[in-house]
Amino acid sequence: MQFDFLDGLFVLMLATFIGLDVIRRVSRLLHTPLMSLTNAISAIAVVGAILLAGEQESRLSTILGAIAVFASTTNIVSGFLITDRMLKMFKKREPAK
Amino acid sequence: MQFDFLDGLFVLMLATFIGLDVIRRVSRLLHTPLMSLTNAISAIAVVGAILLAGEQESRLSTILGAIAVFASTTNIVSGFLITDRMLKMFKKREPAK
Amino acid sequence: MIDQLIQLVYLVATALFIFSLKWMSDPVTARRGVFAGVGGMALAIVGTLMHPLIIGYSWIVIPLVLGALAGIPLSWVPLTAVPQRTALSHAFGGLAAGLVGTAKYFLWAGHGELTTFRMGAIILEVILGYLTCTGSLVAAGKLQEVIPTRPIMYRGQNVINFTLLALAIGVGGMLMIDPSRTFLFPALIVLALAFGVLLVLPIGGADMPTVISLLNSYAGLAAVAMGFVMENKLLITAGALDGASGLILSIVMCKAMNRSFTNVLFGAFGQVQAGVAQVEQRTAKSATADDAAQLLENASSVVIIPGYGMAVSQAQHRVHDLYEELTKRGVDVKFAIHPVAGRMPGHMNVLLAEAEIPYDRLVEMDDINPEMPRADVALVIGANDVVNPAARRDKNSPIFGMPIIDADKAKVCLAVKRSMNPGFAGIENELYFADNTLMLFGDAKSVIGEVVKSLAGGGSGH
Amino acid sequence: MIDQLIQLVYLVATALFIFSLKWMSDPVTARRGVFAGVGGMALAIVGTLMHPLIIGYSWIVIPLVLGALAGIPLSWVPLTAVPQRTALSHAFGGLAAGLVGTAKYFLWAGHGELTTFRMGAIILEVILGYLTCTGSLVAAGKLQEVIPTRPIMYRGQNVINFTLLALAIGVGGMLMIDPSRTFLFPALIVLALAFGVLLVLPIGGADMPTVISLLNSYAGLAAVAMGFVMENKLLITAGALDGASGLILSIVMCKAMNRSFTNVLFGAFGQVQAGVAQVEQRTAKSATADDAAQLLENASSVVIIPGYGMAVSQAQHRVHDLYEELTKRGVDVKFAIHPVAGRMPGHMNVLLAEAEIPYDRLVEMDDINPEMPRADVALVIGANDVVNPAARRDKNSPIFGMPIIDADKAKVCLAVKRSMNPGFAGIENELYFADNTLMLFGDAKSVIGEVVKSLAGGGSGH
Ligand SMILES: NC(=O)c1ccc[n+]([C@@H]2O[C@H](COP(=O)([O-])OP(=O)(O)OC[C@H]3O[C@@H](n4cnc5c(N)ncnc54)[C@H](OP(=O)(O)O)[C@@H]3O)[C@@H](O)[C@H]2O)c1
Ligand SMILES: NC(=O)c1ccc[n+]([C@@H]2O[C@H](COP(=O)([O-])OP(=O)(O)OC[C@H]3O[C@@H](n4cnc5c(N)ncnc54)[C@H](OP(=O)(O)O)[C@@H]3O)[C@@H](O)[C@H]2O)c1
Repeated sequence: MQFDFLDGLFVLMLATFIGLDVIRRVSRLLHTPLMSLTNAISAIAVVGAILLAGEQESRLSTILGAIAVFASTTNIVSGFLITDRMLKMFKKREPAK
Repeated sequence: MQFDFLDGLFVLMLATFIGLDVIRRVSRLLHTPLMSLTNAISAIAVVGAILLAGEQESRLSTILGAIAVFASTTNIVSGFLITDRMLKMFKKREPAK
Repeated sequence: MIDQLIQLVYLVATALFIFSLKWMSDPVTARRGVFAGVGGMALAIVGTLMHPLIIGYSWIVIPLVLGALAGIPLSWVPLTAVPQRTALSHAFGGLAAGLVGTAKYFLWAGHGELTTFRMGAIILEVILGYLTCTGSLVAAGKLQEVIPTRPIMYRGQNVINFTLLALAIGVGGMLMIDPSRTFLFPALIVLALAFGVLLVLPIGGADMPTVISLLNSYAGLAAVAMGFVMENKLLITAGALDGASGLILSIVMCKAMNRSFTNVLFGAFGQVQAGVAQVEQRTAKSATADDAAQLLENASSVVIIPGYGMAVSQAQHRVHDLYEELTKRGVDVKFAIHPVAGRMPGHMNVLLAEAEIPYDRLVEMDDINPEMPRADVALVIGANDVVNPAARRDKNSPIFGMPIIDADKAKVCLAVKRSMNPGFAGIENELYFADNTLMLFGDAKSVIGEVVKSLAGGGSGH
Repeated sequence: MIDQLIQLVYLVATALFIFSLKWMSDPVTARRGVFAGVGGMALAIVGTLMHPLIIGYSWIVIPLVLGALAGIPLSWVPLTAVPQRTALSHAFGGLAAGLVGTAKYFLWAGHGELTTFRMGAIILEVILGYLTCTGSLVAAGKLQEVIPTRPIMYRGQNVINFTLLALAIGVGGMLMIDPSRTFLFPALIVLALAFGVLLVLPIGGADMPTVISLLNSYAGLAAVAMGFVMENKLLITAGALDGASGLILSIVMCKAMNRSFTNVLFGAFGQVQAGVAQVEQRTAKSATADDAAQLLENASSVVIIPGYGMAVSQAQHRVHDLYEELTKRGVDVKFAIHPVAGRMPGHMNVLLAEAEIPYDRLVEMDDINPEMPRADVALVIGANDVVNPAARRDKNSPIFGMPIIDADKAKVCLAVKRSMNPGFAGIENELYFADNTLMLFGDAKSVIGEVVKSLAGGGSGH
């Protein structure tokens, strides 16, 4: 794998620019769903957890990995579901009225 | 050097997100200076030109590099200067009036 | 080849996450945002499963399925419990990051593969991960009122906290110098866990939303650190998006409360002014539901200002009935939403949306305030601090400078609450004693219910 | 170590470029944006000069100095010549990209170091670079009127263009398969150069702003391709910013003209309707400068709508005098800025800023239109298409659907132009025949000058 610190830093900088810009423009109306959506996205840690649990390099790493997979999946599933549940409630006035 | 196509693509994607977002929010008032500013920034090609002219790997590459350095520097200098000249003109009403 | 494919999948996943958040800028596209987020996460998982070094899937698939099963009921919580669910979820996220960092450390230490760079990234990941984990647990406990919600303070707590932090940094530094001292690593974990608890414990329950948001940001940063550990750009990007989100939401909250981060973290707000309320003895005018119904139906424009009390009493459906009754009579009804009304950002919006009130009737503070003087009736439902004129007038008030909704400027102000007790900030509210204010005492749900009944019961309700 | 330092410098340079464009979002911070851009560029150059493979500086420093010297006078051009200067500058940028690609190709081909990936990136860079170079030269020539500005069309031109493009792609493909066929490379260059010329030649001079903007975008993409060739993230990022800018400006222009990209590139607009103007013979009412002065000074609100004619006659300073005279008399004067008034985006803003008109008096189309019915006088100065009500009414007009400024809705409309000739789109303008429109025939600069004189000459100018 080709990776060095500055590569990572470069990506981090660009992603931070995007993150700050994008979030700043999220509608205030949706700040609660935003919290649960980013909560679900932060469970991206599942990527590292899956690798640990799958590579099975040592018993410790496998078990810790499996626990981490469990914890993150819980986050992902509940986070996305609850966000969608909240968003479904937001409705515009029906034009008929 | 560690670099592969997908690394580049990743950076390109993030930069495009940033570019489209940032430019879309440039004040309409300033579209002409924006044109000359990005014109100056596009002269970033100077980086490649300097390397060619400095590494002097072959006569052809050195000469082409030197021409490219000349062309981009012209761009940089005139682009930034004219942008600044235009921007200096933009003034708010003096509160005294 | 397979490596390139994985990178490509990660790239698409990253783009989907960005679109996911972009689409949250508008309620019309917001659900599409959730689908993009789900798609991004699915791709991230599938891409990872393709990794050639994975030798067995049982340790992956079983916890994956169990986690999904555990996640489903967690998404059924009532909307009032969303803050504690989010906190709990952050605890899981922090734990996952911490565990991955721990496992990586012992693996690499075993093979002698720990460069200073890797060690540094792991230390950051582990500290942030475990701190988020315990901090979020305490926050969830306070919100669920399992742990006392009042600020738990004791002498020298800041000294202890900073000592802990300094110790953690010291241990981390020693590990950076010689990563093979594996006995130090558990110490680091314990310090991080303890720091998380002690950081959140002294903060009052009502400040938890800001704390949760900050912890969200930490969880994001832990993912970024994990990205550096695992050399993975997807983790870095998603983590950064998350970190930005937590940071910005905390800033929004602090600004709307006119407070600073330090004040939230170390200020123990919500306790200091406990005794102030009883200083002066004045009387407020009170009215009946019938009076209120009459006022409302004769108004041509009504602004409803909901607050935490509406959330507590779950009055939003009654409020919806009221909205319908008034709209039917041709009254122009708007909702004025203060950015920190309730107990989490956007709290009122979600509740009113749940009650099927069209979101184009919800108006933000800055947009409604210029209109307030033209409103016939301002109906305050369980809100207190967010309509306290002391924020505008009284330099000595702890909320001075906080932007508020100008309910006092409407021609008549009706205020629904159970008593003259203060709200979250613990200070008295001038508004209730103003000449043009009428109090409607009682639980918000039943008071609004009576008003609706009075309206529906024909004419002026007699 | 030095490599890491260079990467760090590049990282900071990238951040500065992003801030540079961010700060352009507001005139207050815009100049800071230029400094950030200069700083970013300086760091990029310094970082590159530190590169360990550089063995001599004379071939760098001499062209650097010469280029800077050549750049200074190029920045003195009058504001009306900004479009052609920008085009010329793009030609230089494209040339630089093309040359770097060419040199890299021959170097790598000599050492047998051409992977398919590198070859692909070089082909993209070279095609985009040389195409931008000649295309921009033609555009500059048309704008400077060295080359005929009318669309130069001939039978089968699209066939020829596409054949050229297909050939270039074919040659590129052959090079990808076997990069050692060096004899094909010059062919690729020639094809790209020719394609650039033939692409722009058939487009009318007045469409050049859109073309320039597109070429700006191509120059950015060439830099991105160079970034892939040189394995440099700074080039990729800066190129992407540039590409985005060109793209968005072109879209803004196309939208404001209600046209599509294909229509601009292949439509040869501005020629087709050449004969339409003379169809009907009607008379317009004309007025003198004194009449205009009287109308203006008795108005309480005046909206000035400048267009290309103001730019041509350099009337902005007279307009400033008029603004001063009227403001002095308590008249509320605003400027209505159409997004494509003039010949480049933001053209009017720069001219009015040059004449020291405060930019908070410049109002965008969408913001001024609701106010137009309340304006006493709309003063159209050398604008035509952007105030043509046919865009709203006449389904058959080529500009139907283009958003316009509603000059016809003001109580009185004064229009300054030299004749009844049509503007850029070549179509007649109903506005001039409307009952409430008065024409002020003559060169904008002298007409406005007379109006100002009449105003200054005391009272109603008699
Ligand atoms: N939204 C956020 O993100 C966030 C985050 C952190 C802090 N905060 C803080 O939370 C506060 C929010 O202000 P707010 O005006 O919404 O709430 P508040 O100031 O806490 O006032 C709520 C009021 O509702 C009344 N109430 C409680 N239960 C009720 C019931 N069942 N029926 C009727 N009324 C009831 C209470 O009075 P009675 O007891 O007399 O009924 C109380 O005065 C602000 O100070 C803000 O700074 C918000
Ligand atoms: N801004 C951009 O980025 C851009 C880009 C591409 C295309 N365009 C196009 O350019 C057009 C711009 O519209 P516009 O209303 O500004 O201009 P216009 O429609 O081209 O009209 C300009 C008018 O100014 C008059 N004029 C010329 N010289 C004059 C002088 N010396 N004194 C007084 N009047 C003079 C002309 O009439 P007389 O000959 O009778 O004097 C002409 O009718 C639009 O059609 C737009 O689509 C703009």
